[in-house]
Amino acid sequence: MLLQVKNLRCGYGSLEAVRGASLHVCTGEIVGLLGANGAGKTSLLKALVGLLLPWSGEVRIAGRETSGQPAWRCVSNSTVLVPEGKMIFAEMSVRENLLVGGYHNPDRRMQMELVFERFPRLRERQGQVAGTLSGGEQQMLAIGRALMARPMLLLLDEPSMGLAPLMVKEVFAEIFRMKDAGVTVLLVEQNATATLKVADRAYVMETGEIVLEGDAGDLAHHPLVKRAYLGQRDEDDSGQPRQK
Amino acid sequence: MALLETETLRKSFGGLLAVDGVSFKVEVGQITSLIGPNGAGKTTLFNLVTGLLPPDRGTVRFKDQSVTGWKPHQIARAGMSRTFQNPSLFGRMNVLENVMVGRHCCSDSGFWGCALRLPSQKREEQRIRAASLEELDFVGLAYLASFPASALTFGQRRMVELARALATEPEMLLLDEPASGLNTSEKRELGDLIIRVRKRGVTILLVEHDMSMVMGLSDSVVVLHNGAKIAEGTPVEIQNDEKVVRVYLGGEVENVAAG
Amino acid sequence: MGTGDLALQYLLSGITKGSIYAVVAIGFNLIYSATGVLNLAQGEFIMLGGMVAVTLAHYVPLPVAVAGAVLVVTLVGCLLEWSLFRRLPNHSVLHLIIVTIGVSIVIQEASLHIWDEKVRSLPYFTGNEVSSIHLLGAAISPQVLWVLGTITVAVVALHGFLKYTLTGRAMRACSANPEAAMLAGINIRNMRTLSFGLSAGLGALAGCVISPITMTHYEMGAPLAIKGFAAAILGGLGNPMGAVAGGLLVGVLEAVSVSRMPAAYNDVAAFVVLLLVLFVRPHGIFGLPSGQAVREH
Amino acid sequence: MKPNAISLLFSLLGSSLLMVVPSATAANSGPIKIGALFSITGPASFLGAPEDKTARMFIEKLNASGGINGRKVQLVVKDTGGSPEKAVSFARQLIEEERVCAIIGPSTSGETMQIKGLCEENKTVLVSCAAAEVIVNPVAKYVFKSPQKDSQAVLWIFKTAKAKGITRLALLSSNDGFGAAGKKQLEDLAKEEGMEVVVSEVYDKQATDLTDILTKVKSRPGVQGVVNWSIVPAQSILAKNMRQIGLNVPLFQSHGFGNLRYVQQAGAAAEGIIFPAGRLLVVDELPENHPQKALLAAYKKEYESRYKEDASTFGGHAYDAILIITEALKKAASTEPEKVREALENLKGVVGTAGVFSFSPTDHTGLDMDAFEMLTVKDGKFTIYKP
Amino acid sequence: MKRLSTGIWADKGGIRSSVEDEGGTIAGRLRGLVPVIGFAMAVPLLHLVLRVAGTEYCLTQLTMAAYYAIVVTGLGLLMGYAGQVSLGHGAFFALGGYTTAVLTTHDFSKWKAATGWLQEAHIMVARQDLYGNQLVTVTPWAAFFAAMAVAMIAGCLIGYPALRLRGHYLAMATLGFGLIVAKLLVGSNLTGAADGLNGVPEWILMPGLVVSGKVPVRVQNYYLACGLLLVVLVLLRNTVQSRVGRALKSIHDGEKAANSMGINTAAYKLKVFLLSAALAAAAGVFFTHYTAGIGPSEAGALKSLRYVALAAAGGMSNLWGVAIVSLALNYFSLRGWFGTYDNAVFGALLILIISLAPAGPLQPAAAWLRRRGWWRNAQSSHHGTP
Repeated sequence: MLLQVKNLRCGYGSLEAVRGASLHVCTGEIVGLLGANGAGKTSLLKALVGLLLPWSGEVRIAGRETSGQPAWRCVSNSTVLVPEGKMIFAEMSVRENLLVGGYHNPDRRMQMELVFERFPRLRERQGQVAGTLSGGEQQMLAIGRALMARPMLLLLDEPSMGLAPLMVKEVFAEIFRMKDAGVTVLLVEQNATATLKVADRAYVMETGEIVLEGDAGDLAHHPLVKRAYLGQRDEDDSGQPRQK
Repeated sequence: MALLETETLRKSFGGLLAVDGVSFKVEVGQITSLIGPNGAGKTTLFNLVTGLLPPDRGTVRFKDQSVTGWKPHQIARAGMSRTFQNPSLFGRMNVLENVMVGRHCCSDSGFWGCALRLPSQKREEQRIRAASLEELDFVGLAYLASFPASALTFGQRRMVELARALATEPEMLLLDEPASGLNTSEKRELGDLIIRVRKRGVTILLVEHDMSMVMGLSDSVVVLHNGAKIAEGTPVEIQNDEKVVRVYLGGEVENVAAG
Repeated sequence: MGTGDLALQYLLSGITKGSIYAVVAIGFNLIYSATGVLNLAQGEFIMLGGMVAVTLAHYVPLPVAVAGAVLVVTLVGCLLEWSLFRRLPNHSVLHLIIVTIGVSIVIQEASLHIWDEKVRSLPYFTGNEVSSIHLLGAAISPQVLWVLGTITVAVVALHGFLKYTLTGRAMRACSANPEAAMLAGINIRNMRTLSFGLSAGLGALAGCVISPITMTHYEMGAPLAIKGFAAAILGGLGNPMGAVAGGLLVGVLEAVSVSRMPAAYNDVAAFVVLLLVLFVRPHGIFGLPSGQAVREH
Repeated sequence: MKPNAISLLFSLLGSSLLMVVPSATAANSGPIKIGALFSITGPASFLGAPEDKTARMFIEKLNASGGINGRKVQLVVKDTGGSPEKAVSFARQLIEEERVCAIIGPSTSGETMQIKGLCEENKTVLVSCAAAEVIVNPVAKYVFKSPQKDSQAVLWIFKTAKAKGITRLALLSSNDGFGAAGKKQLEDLAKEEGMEVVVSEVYDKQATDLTDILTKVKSRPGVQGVVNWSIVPAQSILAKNMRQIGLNVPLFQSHGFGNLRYVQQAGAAAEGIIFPAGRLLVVDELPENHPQKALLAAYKKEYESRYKEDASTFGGHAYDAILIITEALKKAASTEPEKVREALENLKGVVGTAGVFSFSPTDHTGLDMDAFEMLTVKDGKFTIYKP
Repeated sequence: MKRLSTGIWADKGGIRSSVEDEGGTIAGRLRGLVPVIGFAMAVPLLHLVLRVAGTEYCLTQLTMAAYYAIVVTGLGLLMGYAGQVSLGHGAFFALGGYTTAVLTTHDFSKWKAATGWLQEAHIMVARQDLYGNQLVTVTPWAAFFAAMAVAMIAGCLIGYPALRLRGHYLAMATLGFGLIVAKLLVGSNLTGAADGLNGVPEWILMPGLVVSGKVPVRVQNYYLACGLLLVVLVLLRNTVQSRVGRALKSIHDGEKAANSMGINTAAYKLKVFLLSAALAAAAGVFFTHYTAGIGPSEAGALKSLRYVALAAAGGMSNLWGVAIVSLALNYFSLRGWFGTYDNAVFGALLILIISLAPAGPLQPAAAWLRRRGWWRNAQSSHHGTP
């Protein structure tokens, strides 16, 4: 088991964003983490890499307890997070972005070749200032930058957000191909349909808790998934009808 | 009658078009929801309406007068009050004082009156205190009045912020994701509270991600996507709108069975 | 002396002063970008550089003394970050400004008691006090060329470091987006320490080369810091090229204002222009209106 | 509000009890107290620091030799940091609490002027170490000063300039008290002495480069000489900048140039600078029978061996100030303010570092034109100027 | 009203509302008066102690420190409540002091045409200076109003545009303003250039009450200065505990939210800036009459920074703390306690207090006392988590 999270609680100030979540990711898997906005998915990822200090619970990566370590240690644990909103270094060139991504990788030039092979578009634009790339290219750059560190575990936070449909497809195809490269992926997404297509298993989060877990194929038809997004109401919900 | 009306509002940041020609109406006494995926431009639209951002183009009409380009405090005085996505309580005041800030636009003592504690100011202060306590009681937190705002739980902060917004005696209340960060029971309480606010005759505009809440409360729903309005209608209409479902779940719709 | 020569002479005088302000401003920017701290003690690094070099020059040859001074002050800068600013992560802008003011005062007073109130200076690197080079009718001291040369080299070297080395790139990454930099495995705390060290070392180098011209004494830091602050603000905080432009602008402005009005008010002219610029463009001439430049708290 | 303030109030009260140190010693027994206000730190520290050192040295030596009329002398030194309000506060303390019989200092004319009225009111003798003429003109009964008069220095400079055939001058001064006072005298006396002021500029006392101002001077036609009036380090910068931009006219400095350090800083650029000064700087060149020689040599030697730094005329001002007071005290044989003042006013022929002091009710400086010698710099050393 | 037992309204067990106590009941009102009464009692008590100890002369420095404390308290209001930094407050003190000094020492007798009726209107007065020269000068009262006007005009000139700036930029603008004022004062002969002005006459506020540093009136001046400080403190306390104070605090904590609550944040920022500038200028006027002179160092950056340091040391938003800390530290400084380490002490203090106790040294001290149970007040119930 590559990643194991037990009873993780974390949040900001008095806001408890993750309320005792447990999950695991096995080596070689692609695992989806679904849920509506504000469900606590991003906070969970942040806690995994140390951007957010967990309040309690434990995080084990490859069997080693990592919670409480500063965020820059995650790379040495072979874990890299591709944060939400890309967060590329906008004023630096594509090449520089990648090189910084391989900060701890002594073979960074070789690794860059591999990334370029994977994303030929980045090679074409390697001298360009990253901020001028299109949204999809920026997302590729962000993933490429993460791969520069040769992670075992890749954490992706909403890679499809704000992308054109064609681009979304491409990004997901890329995620699917990660498997071949031997990278384990934990994918946080709002796009449930696409996620469940590429993932092996998935978890559904609601208000900081994991409410559902299962194989991707089963979940694709589970009513809870749609409820989590579109708020289809259960019969027993206490609210009265509001229509006039 | 439309209390709030926007016409082809447009706002861009640098090259990014955040709100692209949005026109919508909020009817008096109704709960209108504004939904859409992340980055759809809901909060920007909110900020345009409440004056925190000036629109590039388009107009905002409130109570049949144009409030385009007004400053937030002028708009607040006109009767439009709002809450924020992250409850922005004033951390160094206690809960009651926070709500009393909301009474600012309903009072008028100045520096001199306050410094000298003139009788009129004292009476006004009493009124402010009483009214604020009433609002706190309305949201059910009167017992927390003397607590420092920074010591509250997240859910309590939301409620206090709501009380503060209500203290301005608004005709219209804009709530920016009031349910985010709340747990299930807190959400239910919030929903009840919103109903009670509406009963007081306050028109409500709601931005929310929690769909059960939106669908349960709203009289009408406006859906934004990439800064543009893509649908408008009753909750039932919206839930069955293909475009909306596609925007929300992504990919091919038929793969996800209806609940 | 013709009008053209005069103008050139004023310009050179302005550039001499301006290049010093520019170095201070670059120091401000280095630290500001990496840590968000506006280090008003920047001028003290210049003073310390000069003081240490003068002291060392009694025992070792001049180049060694300069190198030693740069090294010592770099360490002081690192120590400052490590012992103080690292421990204040959640303080507001206002608090941090006040702390740096405190640091500035303490360093100044400590220097008074370590050394004394007397003026000292390094010898001219080449030539002496009276030698001058004629340039299109204007005359300047060779030391001015040393200053301009050293500062140019330092700025170019700094630019190269930031642009072409991994550590430099990592530093830029930290200022562009600290969170993403952390996720790339960069220890941003060390980068912050490094930025203080670099900034201090740069200041110390400047303090050494200007020492023969301006001389070194314990109170010289604060006025330089204020001018450098003005230059950094004019150029837009966090914009290194803006700092150079801002510094030169303040220097030239002072020199030119002397030709038109009583010299007693030359600072006034510089600051009035600064205020006007700020009021019209609240983010400096080259600053960007959005982003970190105006972050509050 | 935070009512915890009260707790602090009480602790303040407590500490105020602790800080009460009985200091009201009777005026006629125990050591004689002399107060001193020096700007040991702050912008004028290059005046105050040597003054402080000199004064302490003087008093130590005086007490070692038995004090005044058998009574030891106690020097109460306060560091004003160059702030007028502190000078006022400290002057009051010296007068009311320490009950000093006289005050020496402050170092700057600004501070002196702030406490001039105070000393006058409280009938305490003040011997200032600042040079500005306003301190003693108009004369206040209790206020004296030890440095030479600005006007005399100006006259010396103009006299020397005239002898060199120079009549068109550029005047530069720093924006501190010394510079301002000198500028006033220069401009006032220029007319009387038939000098033409081509340009007059004031520069910042913390200036690091004066090329621009000198360029302005250079651009004015017919400038035959430059007179600079300041005590700050910038006067060395000025000398260098002048030579660098090729402004090759004689440079006259004020008596504020009297510090070998400035010459060292200006290096080769200092060569040929002409300035009036007391004879401390050229003690070796004085003829053996010169009245000041023995005293100057002794002071210089003692100061330099004790503090390992060159003696300057600034320290000399403090030396003279104490000397004058001790002489007056000896003569008055009392610490009664009125008697001390009277004795001081009638002191004649007291040899000090600046010159031979002879006071009168209308002259509270006590030095005549003869207190100055025109000096110049040759091979990095001060030497008497010979036309 | 029905309350739900879970979620937001959960676990309210046993906490009684203490809100009514604060403004309404007599006990609450008394509690608010404790610092006022404490201060009002400490002033004569201190006098008594000093008198018994035979060190009444300490009142001189206490008086001076009290005037400085007024400046710092005003700055505390600006920084602690409205969250606006000013690194140029010394300039307002100096503008007040210098205006009054120029008007009351400058001889206007040359203006024959105007001085006549101005003297009739008691705006000008003929008097003698130290050397017995006859002068016609402006009366201190008229000069006071002129000084306030000058400070207000300067405050508007800098405040109106500057308060649109934030953070570092505002700091720079105010610092620049201070430097400009300082340079103008040093550069002008009217203001005595580097020497400053002296021989400022005493200011007869009313028969029997005079602002002057002379020994016979030392005691009344002590009470006057402390009284003024107390009045300022009470007025400011009233202000911050009112609608206006809440508006200011809300600007500090969240300008956007404040603005959305109907608070005209720009207007409030300008008003509080002017208020604190006015306090500084008024203190400058009194101080100048008290010390009979003023020098350019009063406008210097170091002085302004010292005010900021003192405000920070007192805890900024704790007006009583600010007043007391600045009173104490300035007193020690003016007594020369720190010798040649005066500036170093203030620098070190700044670093220590901001890094260890940003809310002011009184805060941890009070917390400690509270823990030991030695200090109980309405506030103590505020601390703790619901």
